[in-house]
Amino acid sequence: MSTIDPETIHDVEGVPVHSVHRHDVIIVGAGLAGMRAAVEASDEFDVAVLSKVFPTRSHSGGAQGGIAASLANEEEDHWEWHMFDTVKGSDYLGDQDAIEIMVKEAPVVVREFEHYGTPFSRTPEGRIAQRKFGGHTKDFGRGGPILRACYAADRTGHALLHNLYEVCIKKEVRFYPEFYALSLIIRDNVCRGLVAWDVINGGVHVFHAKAVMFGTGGYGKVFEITSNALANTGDGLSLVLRAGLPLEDMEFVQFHPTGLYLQGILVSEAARGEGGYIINDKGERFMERYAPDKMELAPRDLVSRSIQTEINEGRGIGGEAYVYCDLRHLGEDAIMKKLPQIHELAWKFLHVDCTKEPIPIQPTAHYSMGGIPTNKDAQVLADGKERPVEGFYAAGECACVSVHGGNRLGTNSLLEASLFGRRAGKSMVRFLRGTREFPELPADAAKLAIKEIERFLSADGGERVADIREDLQGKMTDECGIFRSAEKLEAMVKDLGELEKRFEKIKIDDRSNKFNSDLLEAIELGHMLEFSELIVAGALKREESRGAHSRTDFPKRDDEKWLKHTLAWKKGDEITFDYKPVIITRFQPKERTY
Amino acid sequence: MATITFKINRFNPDDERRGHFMQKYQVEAKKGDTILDCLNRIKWKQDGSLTFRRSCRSGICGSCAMTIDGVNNLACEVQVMALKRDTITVEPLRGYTVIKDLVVSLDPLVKGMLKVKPYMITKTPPPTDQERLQSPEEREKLDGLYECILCGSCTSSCPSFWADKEYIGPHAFLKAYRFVADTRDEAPREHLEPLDDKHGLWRCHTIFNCVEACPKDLNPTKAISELKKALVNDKF
Amino acid sequence: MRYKETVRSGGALLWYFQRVSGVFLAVVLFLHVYIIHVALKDELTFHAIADRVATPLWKVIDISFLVVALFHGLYGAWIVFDDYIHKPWMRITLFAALSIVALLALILGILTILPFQVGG
Amino acid sequence: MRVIKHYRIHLGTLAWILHRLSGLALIFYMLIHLWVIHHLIVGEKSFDGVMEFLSTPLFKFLEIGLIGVIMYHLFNGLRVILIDMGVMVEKQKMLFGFTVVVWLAAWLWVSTVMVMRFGGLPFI
Ligand SMILES: Cc1cc2nc3c(=O)[nH]c(=O)nc-3n(C[C@H](O)[C@H](O)[C@H](O)COP(=O)(O)OP(=O)(O)OC[C@H]3O[C@@H](n4cnc5c(N)ncnc54)[C@H](O)[C@@H]3O)c2cc1C
Ligand code: HEM
Ligand code: SF4
Ligand code: F3S
Ligand code: FES
Repeated sequence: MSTIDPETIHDVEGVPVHSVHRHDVIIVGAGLAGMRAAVEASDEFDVAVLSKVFPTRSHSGGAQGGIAASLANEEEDHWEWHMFDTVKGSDYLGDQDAIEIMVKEAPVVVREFEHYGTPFSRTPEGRIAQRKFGGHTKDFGRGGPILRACYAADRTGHALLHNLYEVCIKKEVRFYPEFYALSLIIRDNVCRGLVAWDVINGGVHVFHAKAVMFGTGGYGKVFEITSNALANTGDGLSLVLRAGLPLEDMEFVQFHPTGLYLQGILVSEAARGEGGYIINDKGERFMERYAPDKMELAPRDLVSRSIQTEINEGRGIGGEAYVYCDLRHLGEDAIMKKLPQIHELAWKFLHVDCTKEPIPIQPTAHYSMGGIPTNKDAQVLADGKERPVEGFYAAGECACVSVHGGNRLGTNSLLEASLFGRRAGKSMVRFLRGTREFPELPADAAKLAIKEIERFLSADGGERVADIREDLQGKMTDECGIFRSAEKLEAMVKDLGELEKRFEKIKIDDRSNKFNSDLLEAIELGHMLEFSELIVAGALKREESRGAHSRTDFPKRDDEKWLKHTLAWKKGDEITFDYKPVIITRFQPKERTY
Repeated sequence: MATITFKINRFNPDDERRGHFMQKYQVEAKKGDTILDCLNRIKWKQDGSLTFRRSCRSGICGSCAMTIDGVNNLACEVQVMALKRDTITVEPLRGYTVIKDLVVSLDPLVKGMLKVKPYMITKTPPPTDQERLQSPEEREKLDGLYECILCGSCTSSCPSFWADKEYIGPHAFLKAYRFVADTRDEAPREHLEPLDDKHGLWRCHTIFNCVEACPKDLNPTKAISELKKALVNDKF
Repeated sequence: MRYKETVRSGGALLWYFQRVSGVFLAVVLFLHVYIIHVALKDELTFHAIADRVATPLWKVIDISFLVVALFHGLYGAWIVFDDYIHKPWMRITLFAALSIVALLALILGILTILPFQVGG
Repeated sequence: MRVIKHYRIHLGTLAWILHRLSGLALIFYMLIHLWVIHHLIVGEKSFDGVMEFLSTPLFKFLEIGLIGVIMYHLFNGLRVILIDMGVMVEKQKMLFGFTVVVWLAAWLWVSTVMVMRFGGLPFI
């Protein structure tokens, strides 16, 4: 293996290649996970953060509700309670050793944010204020809902994200904003850096590092209706796949019951919490058929499934794919006082005044529980089980430790992203203290990436990228969405094959190097097609219903056969599977009833 | 459903001789469609080379700020129907260097912000295993300050910025005041001093364009007036 | 992205003075306009003006009016130039020009106000 | 490069442009005014001569305009100072409205008095 020499990289057939950048640590992703790791590692080492969007544009900023921690500022709380709720919420698929670490360290992480300057809302005593959130309870589920979600009004993610950016500025973290990671450089199980595309100026850059971390976020965009940003295309996942590494539990995708019709933008749980009704075309509060006790306040996955059933059985409004969330009976005063954000969202994005009209809503793809398998120190696992890849880390929504198992509790993901981001930072520092040398860079490090760029820049078929993407999103929603069955999933496997064939024949309108978003959308579609296969294949294999994964042909949870994590690789066109046991320490699986 | 004509100010960096030009597109828009939806539709169905930034499409990331019918706003927050027009003009934010079409360089925005030390400065170590205390009233002072999404609409609308590209800018003033107003920050002077600069506060002529432009309904001018008072008091 | 100290020229006190002088001018100017155009019963003649300017109090008021107005006005003009003129040599030229105008106007004004004596 | 041809002129922009223009106009006027009154020291004849020349209806008319400009700069200046003091920053449009009303009222008052004393304008 020869070392790459900046002098020897030249323009390759019209694609400019730029010199090599060297940093001790290179982090891809400037969301909560990425920037929290940067903050941790930058005291001792030279850290660079790459992000395809400007750091504060990361999707962590969209989170509204809060970040969970058993601070007990408002009422009695214990990490054991938080742990129980998380384990139960995960439908017992979460690894309990990782969950234990998370709930124990949560107060530390949240208080650290406060010390950095996050403008949390406050209790009258001046402590961090906490609110209720779905699934978080007192006394191992025996008490009622608990005040556990720490919040900054309804802009918690925004407050945390901007705060982290500020701390990164203070610590002089080097940012490469609008750089798009194209491929990982992993040889002999050692991660040596990565290749990225400079979005603004165009050009392939090689980043040489002793440690690389991924915090690339979720992939909601493979679904038609999603609460996720347009940038959430899960690139990191297929980069990992392409490097020959596995992904874990990809079949678990969370759908939030209340997304604005067609937009998917999230209407927070507060709408139902404050007493909003959900009604179908006939004006029925149909939740009384599905959850007569809790009605609209039943857990997310159940409400989502109920709404989808109504829609599927033709009781959507006017037969369309939406139902109403009706707030009118709450009165204008209460709406404006308690739910101003919802009023604003409905007005700005649907032109609906929710004091006078009901809000059209439909379930929306929200969160991906699965991802890159890591251990508790955020090291990426080469075999998905034990053996880490040297110098490669991941945290946040793109990773799977797995603390969310089959279903994530609200406010646990901001926690996971920052907490495991922090752990990744710490563990990189430990790693770097021991290594002084940069690993060797292979001479062909950038070859694949350049090939990919060249292929797309010269793509001249007849298919529009957007058409293929829309078909993918529509089909994934129909055939691999809230309700799944062998029949639908098999159809989806076939559809994916066809979509991939069409993808070979795409056409690109924009052939320039500078800010070519046409090119990026093509690359992103490539990623989405790639890991979608794993979502579908994993869902097809998993013949049970657990958490967010709901099979109409296997409606029961099956602990005997399926209390295990899915690991999947892609070798060529083949998908290979392996499974690993769930780590159970304190709480034995029980039936999940609310 | 209505057919809307979009007049978009375009610029292709690979064809600088052509410079900036207006291009027209026709889009079918229905109730609920935002400007961003229409731009996406143009990009996805008609012309893939049309370039703009976007991500969250819910008005929180700050990517899609642009000038819509002569006023800065977020494309994803403006309802096409609410404009009640059949021709809509879309241009890149004024005052920044255009990279391509509606994409502008945000360097001046970041530079302005970096000048005011945009982070909390503390001298005493925080209490262990506890948060710093801050009463709800003290916290309330940060409302209207911390919500800024760094979209750049305000600074791009400010005639003082049009005249001076090194003007620190209302977004950075807002940021500075966010820390000056925070009871936990122990060095308000360090945020204030950089503002006493020839590209700083005194360039603000209370024009209020920034307030009119801010899509998050924040009030940079209010922060500016507080900062001016604080700085002058500091000098005496 | 490193924080870099910029050369600073301040401006706080000048800014403040522009406000204080504005308020002062508002009072005096209003008085000025009132006395000349509203309160004055007769024609605007030499005597009418001369009698007033001759009293020591009016002398002080008028001279401070003059100084403050000149400062406010010409510094105001500088603010405008400062916004739009960025070439160093033009800035220096304009600054010099404003200073000279200020000086000349000041001399002319003082020469006008000082000579009047009560009864003279 | 100037890309945008139009940026909507909000009230605040209007107020600022007018303030700038009126300020600059006032400097101009102030300098002329200084030259005019310097005739005081040249002698009674000279001054009254100039004053007579300036008493033609045309100049009276211009003077009324001038008063308007002064009054605008004065009241808008006070408005700016109030805003800098943090008064009504959140209700700046209302403050601008007040400013305009006070400005027009003051202008109307002074000019009526002037016109009355002049014995009415030729065309009134
Ligand atoms: C509407 C909404 C509301 C939510 N509310 C809550 C809540 O109240 N509480 C809660 O706990 N969780 C909530 N979540 C979930 C939570 O926000 C996310 O799971 C979490 O923020 C993920 O953080 P992250 O750092 O992993 O990723 P992100 O914040 O998504 O960041 C991903 C980063 O990776 C970068 N990136 C991706 N691909 C590439 C590439 N190829 N090259 C370069 N850079 C790349 C992106 O630019 C970005 O900077 C919500 C989610 C949504 C969508
Ligand atoms: C009558 C009372 C006056 C008041 C209350 C007043 C107030 C002000 C204020 C507050 C400013 C600062 C505006 C800013 O920074 O945006 C200003 C600017 C200015 N003033 Fe005055 N002023 C008065 C009289 C005058 C006079 C008599 C002149 C002329 C000789 C004058 C000329 C100017 C000029 C040229 C500016 C700069 C304009 C600008 O910055 O846009 N002013 N005035
Ligand atoms: S203050 Fe408003 S307009 Fe300015 S950057 Fe922040 S959010 Fe955008
Ligand atoms: S528009 Fe500009 S001049 Fe001041 S009030 Fe706002 S910063
Ligand atoms: S796309 Fe994020 S603010 Fe418009």
